[in-house]
Amino acid sequence: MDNMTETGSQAVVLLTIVTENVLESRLTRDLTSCGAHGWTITDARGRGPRNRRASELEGGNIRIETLVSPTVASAIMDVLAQAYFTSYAVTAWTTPATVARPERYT
Amino acid sequence: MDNMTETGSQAVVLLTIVTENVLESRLTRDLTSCGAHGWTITDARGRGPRNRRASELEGGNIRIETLVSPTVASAIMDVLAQAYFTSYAVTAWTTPATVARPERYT
Amino acid sequence: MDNMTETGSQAVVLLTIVTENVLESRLTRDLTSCGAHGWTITDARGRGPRNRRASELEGGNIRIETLVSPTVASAIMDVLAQAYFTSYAVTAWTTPATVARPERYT
Amino acid sequence: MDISANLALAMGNLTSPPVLAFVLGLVAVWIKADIRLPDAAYQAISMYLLLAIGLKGGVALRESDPAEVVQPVAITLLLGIAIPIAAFALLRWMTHLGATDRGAIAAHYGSTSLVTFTAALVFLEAAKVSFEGYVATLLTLLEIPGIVIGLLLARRGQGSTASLRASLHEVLTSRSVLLLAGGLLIGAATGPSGYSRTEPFFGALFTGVLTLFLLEMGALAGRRLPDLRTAGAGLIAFAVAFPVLAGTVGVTAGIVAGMSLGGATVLGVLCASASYIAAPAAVRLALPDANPGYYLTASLGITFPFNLVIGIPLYLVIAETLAPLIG
Amino acid sequence: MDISANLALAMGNLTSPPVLAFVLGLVAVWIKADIRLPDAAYQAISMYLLLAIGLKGGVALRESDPAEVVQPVAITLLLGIAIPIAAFALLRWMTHLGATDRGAIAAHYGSTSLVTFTAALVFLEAAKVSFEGYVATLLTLLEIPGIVIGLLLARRGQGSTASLRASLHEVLTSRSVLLLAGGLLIGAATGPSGYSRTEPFFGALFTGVLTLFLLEMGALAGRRLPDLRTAGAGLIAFAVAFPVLAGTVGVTAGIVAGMSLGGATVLGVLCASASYIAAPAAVRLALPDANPGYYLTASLGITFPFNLVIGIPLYLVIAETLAPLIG
Amino acid sequence: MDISANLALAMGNLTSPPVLAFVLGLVAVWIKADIRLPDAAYQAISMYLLLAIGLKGGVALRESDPAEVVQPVAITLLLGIAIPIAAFALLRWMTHLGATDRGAIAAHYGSTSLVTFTAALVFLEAAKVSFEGYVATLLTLLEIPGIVIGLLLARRGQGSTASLRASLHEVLTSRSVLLLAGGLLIGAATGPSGYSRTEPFFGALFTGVLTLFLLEMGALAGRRLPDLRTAGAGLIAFAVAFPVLAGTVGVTAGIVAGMSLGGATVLGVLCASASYIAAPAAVRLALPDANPGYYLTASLGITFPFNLVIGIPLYLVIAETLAPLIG
Ligand SMILES: Nc1ncnc2c1ncn2[C@@H]1O[C@H](COP(=O)(O)O)[C@@H](O)[C@H]1O
Ligand SMILES: Nc1ncnc2c1ncn2[C@@H]1O[C@H](COP(=O)(O)O)[C@@H](O)[C@H]1O
Ligand SMILES: Nc1ncnc2c1ncn2[C@@H]1O[C@H](COP(=O)(O)O)[C@@H](O)[C@H]1O
Ligand code: NA
Ligand code: NA
Ligand code: NA
Repeated sequence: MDNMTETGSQAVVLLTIVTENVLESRLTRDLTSCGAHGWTITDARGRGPRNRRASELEGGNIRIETLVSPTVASAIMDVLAQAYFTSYAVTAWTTPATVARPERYT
Repeated sequence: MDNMTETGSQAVVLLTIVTENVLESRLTRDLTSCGAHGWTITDARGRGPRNRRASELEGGNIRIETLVSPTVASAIMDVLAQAYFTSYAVTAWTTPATVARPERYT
Repeated sequence: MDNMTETGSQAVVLLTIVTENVLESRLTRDLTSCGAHGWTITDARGRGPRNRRASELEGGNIRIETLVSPTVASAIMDVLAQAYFTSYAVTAWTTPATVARPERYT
Repeated sequence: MDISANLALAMGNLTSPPVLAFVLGLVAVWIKADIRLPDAAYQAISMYLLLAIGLKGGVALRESDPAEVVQPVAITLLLGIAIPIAAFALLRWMTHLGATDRGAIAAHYGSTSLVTFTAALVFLEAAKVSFEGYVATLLTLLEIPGIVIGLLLARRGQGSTASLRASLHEVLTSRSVLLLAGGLLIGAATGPSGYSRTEPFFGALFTGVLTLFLLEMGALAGRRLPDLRTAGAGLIAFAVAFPVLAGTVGVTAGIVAGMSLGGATVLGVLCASASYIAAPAAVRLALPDANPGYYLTASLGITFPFNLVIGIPLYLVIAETLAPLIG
Repeated sequence: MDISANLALAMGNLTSPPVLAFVLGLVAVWIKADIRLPDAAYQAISMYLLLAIGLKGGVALRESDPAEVVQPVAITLLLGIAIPIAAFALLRWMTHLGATDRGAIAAHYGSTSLVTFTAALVFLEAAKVSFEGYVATLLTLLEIPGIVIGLLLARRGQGSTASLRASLHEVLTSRSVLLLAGGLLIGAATGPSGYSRTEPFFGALFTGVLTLFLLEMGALAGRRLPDLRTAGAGLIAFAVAFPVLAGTVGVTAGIVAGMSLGGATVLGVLCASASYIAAPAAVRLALPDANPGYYLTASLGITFPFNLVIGIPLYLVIAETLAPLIG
Repeated sequence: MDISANLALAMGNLTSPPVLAFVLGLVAVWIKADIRLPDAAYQAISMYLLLAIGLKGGVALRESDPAEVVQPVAITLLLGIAIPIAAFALLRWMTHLGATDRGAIAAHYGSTSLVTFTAALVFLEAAKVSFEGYVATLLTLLEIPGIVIGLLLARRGQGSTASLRASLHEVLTSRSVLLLAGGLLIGAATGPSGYSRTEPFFGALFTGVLTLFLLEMGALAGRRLPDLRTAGAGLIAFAVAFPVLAGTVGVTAGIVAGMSLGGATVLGVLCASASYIAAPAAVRLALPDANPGYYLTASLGITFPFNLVIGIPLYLVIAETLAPLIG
């Protein structure tokens, strides 16, 4: 496990965003412009306190995971709060993560 | 990241449950009655130490994530232990999480 | 939540690996031989800093989660570093996790 | 006008497999049964329907006399602009909704519904009423302008148009537009001989596949019905009255443009039907604050079943009634 | 009774594409090859098969003389109650299993198998043996009661019936019941003329689609075979003997009820076959402590292939033998 | 040799629905539109195509005179060994790639492409040129050896063969091999009478389903085009020249082996086309350091469209030209 850094200067967090699938391309554009170097998407479905949206017609939610530096995570959260939270179904959280080859993600 | 609380009075944990897909509606009913306000489901497949079930015929597992307060997580865990662990294929774990807009989940 | 151990002698971590789907059977064999007793797989798609692979033709990535002891996690990470990192698209990270019935996973 | 013949038509429509499958989907939601198609199958089938309609329309377009097509095309484009404006205005009068919600609804009613169109073709074929092959061209033409106008109406006076432009790009390059337009071009290029080898797939299976698809649409519409309570009486009235109005205008326009009875009926159906594939996605992106509880409930929960069950035969009756008066 | 004709029948069955595809699926599992359909395709195809069977049956039901249908329906309902009870009793005698496992197995054998039924229709059509159109009605009727009786037998003397009631609701509103019953109603409502337009999809494609589906079923059955070791000789014997017994009873009942040779054969197949779609899900929910290693291995790993390869032609031979004695 | 007839052939190919759908897929990628089939539909359709080709070929094989089949089979196996070796050598001369990348590419060109083969059959049927039914057997035979030789060439002199053996096992038990070979066996066992009942599904729908599939292939090929920049002129030249070369060799071999005009054309197509289903997966596992930017771009981005649009009619013209000289 030599190639894994503990939380330090190169710390990485795992940011997970669950949202309406119609937002996929718009949101990944935003991730890139905030400084994320990659992401992983799975198709999902769900229920939440808000639950008002149209994308059900097209099959549900997406769940995006991105390993980023805390600064980038914070920038993405700001974008979410500004451009998505009021109008779209979004749930977002971060988890601490220890990642192999952290230089790829920060 | 102003709109994210650190682990405090409104702390949220991420509870993940992997189980047989025939249990979907029953389990989400139980989540609601334990106090969860939402969840996200993805279809999954897997292998485990138990590995005895019928749902393979219908295509595998589901993976349910729910952001809840530690108290609710504990209540759900109790239900799992009581009503699911002995008879069904279930794996469940919690991860610490920092969530945007925590008031939506607790 | 009596049936959940805090991080102690039986500590469990959640190791997540995102990689090309053509590696599924090879990688699960490696997981078993490193001492993992189970895993959960979901189909995924993604973008990363490397982004050179053929499996796109066959539909993308897989996302493998395995709850294991830190020792097993470390062994798996070593195998990944040795046999996968240079040639394949792989992202891997660990998250702390508190699991019900930890004896099933260690 | 022969009333008993019209009744027979309506009954034939009501007992056709696609309409009955739609009802089965509604019933399934009602008794809380899960009858939905897997998402991948739903996507694949809608791609099939779009391509099949496009292909068939393209083959027919190639066989058409260009002179004969010009007028219907021009009038369709006009209707594509007029209908959403009319809807927007009427909604102000009939409901208390704000400009955003009214624009969102106008975008849906200004565009058109592939499945309703398809059901109309199946109905006319079963009723042995012929129609012009180029109607699929009209469908394609009518899909986009209404959405654009609706979005513009909703955003009049608002600043940013950046996300509007992005949304329009997404609409224009959406799968449904591409498959319909692409199918038309392929059909026109390959002609009847090329098409004939794909006919067992794109032609013969069509009604059966549509039946399966309408099962799913019934479930989708059924899930919208609980929202009727919050939609308000004005919106419900609009969702029934506007299709009849727009359908009558469409039928009239078709007759004026020299189309056959069947063709005018189809143009009526196109005008009367509201989009629930292209428009909702575009509206969700461009008008995030519009409430899907209004626009989806109206278009998918009310207008779609209304047209499927009552509207389609009604527009044929209207065409039969108006044709001798106008033609 | 002409032995060589029967041998020809059996061979014709063995070399039919659906049965061969089933064998290919078995072989694929054996050589560890991945030949499985994507889950969405599997779901979509089983919905297609259910709806197609229902539709065709409904059309035929409408054409049937009600008087002619009453007896077979009544006798089928009786069999739906008697068969699971017989299975439960026989299992006590042939195996060491407890009440829960025996009830679970009885639920499977009391219900019936869509795919076996379908293969039987394909076999009879190929063998040019006619049968009553309303047999799909009997399939629908036989699906539920057996499950209910099996669950009740397993739970006799146990307290809570709450989860039993929930399970029953899930069975009654399950996709397979809804599609079969819905298809029957649609078919009966639309009649031959409505159906004819969907026939290229629901009729002509049927055998081909079934072939693809049986490939998958072969793989599913193959994955069950390793469990044979733990199942025990008694259960294996049951899984072969019970279908023959129940099949003979079903054939006899069919002849007594005045059905044709083909119809009696189909009723025999319905009685002989075990459910592996509706029953496993219901049993998993209502009897979580029953071991799928028993009920799935018996129904899917043994009885299903047995019926497909040997049972179906055998029940026809039995019908041919018994008809002159009884009729 | 009638030039205008050949031009007509080429135009007929260019305006066939499958080829036009391929172009539509390319265009969709170009304008950044999402036109892709859901993954499950893609998988299900490719299983359908493989099984359908296998079945039809098996039925034809059964009807063939064994003596007539021996020579083409032997010569196909020879070509399966010679072509990847030739590709490997030629690549050394035409490009600067290392042994690993050249072996990877050789594995692709040594194997063959189901979809190109299928498009060739559709083309020949439309052009009313007959061919031997057993060509599907040749397809199956040609799929594996090329991959094996390519992998061996890439690994000459390298130590471990363990992962090579594992990769070979994965190739031999891959879904495409199993479905093709299984389909052949089923077809041969069931014969024309058994097949006829599945013909509406596996036969009549074939061209239509292929059209839908080529839409997706167009999108996949289009996504490879940006890599052309890094591929280098040598590789691009190879990806066009090698198919013509291998195609001519294949056509010649077919004529020498006594095949008809159509049959020789198909053998040419098999030799000229490069795998993009079985080979990429095998190469990715066995030669992880080979760059998909080379092997996929060449096989899927250049050779596949080249064959589809130009190659297929070209090989027929070559066959027509060479037949009188050799035969
Ligand atoms: N408590 C929760 N835990 C996990 N996922 C959630 C939770 N609440 C909402 N979600 C997910 O976030 C999506 C949007 O939620 P909402 O904005 O409330 O509609 C839902 O569809 C769920 O997939
Ligand atoms: N160690 C593990 N890590 C991750 N997922 C697991 C693990 N063990 C079991 N699972 C998941 O939990 C499901 C049920 O496990 P089991 O109850 O042992 O059959 C499996 O199908 C896996 O999806
Ligand atoms: N920063 C990241 N966060 C989450 N997933 C990632 C990240 N970078 C790469 N991935 C995933 O890992 C896969 C392989 O990455 P790569 O090796 O860079 O091609 C990608 O396809 C993504 O699914
Ligand atoms: Na309209
Ligand atoms: Na039975
Ligand atoms: Na080749």
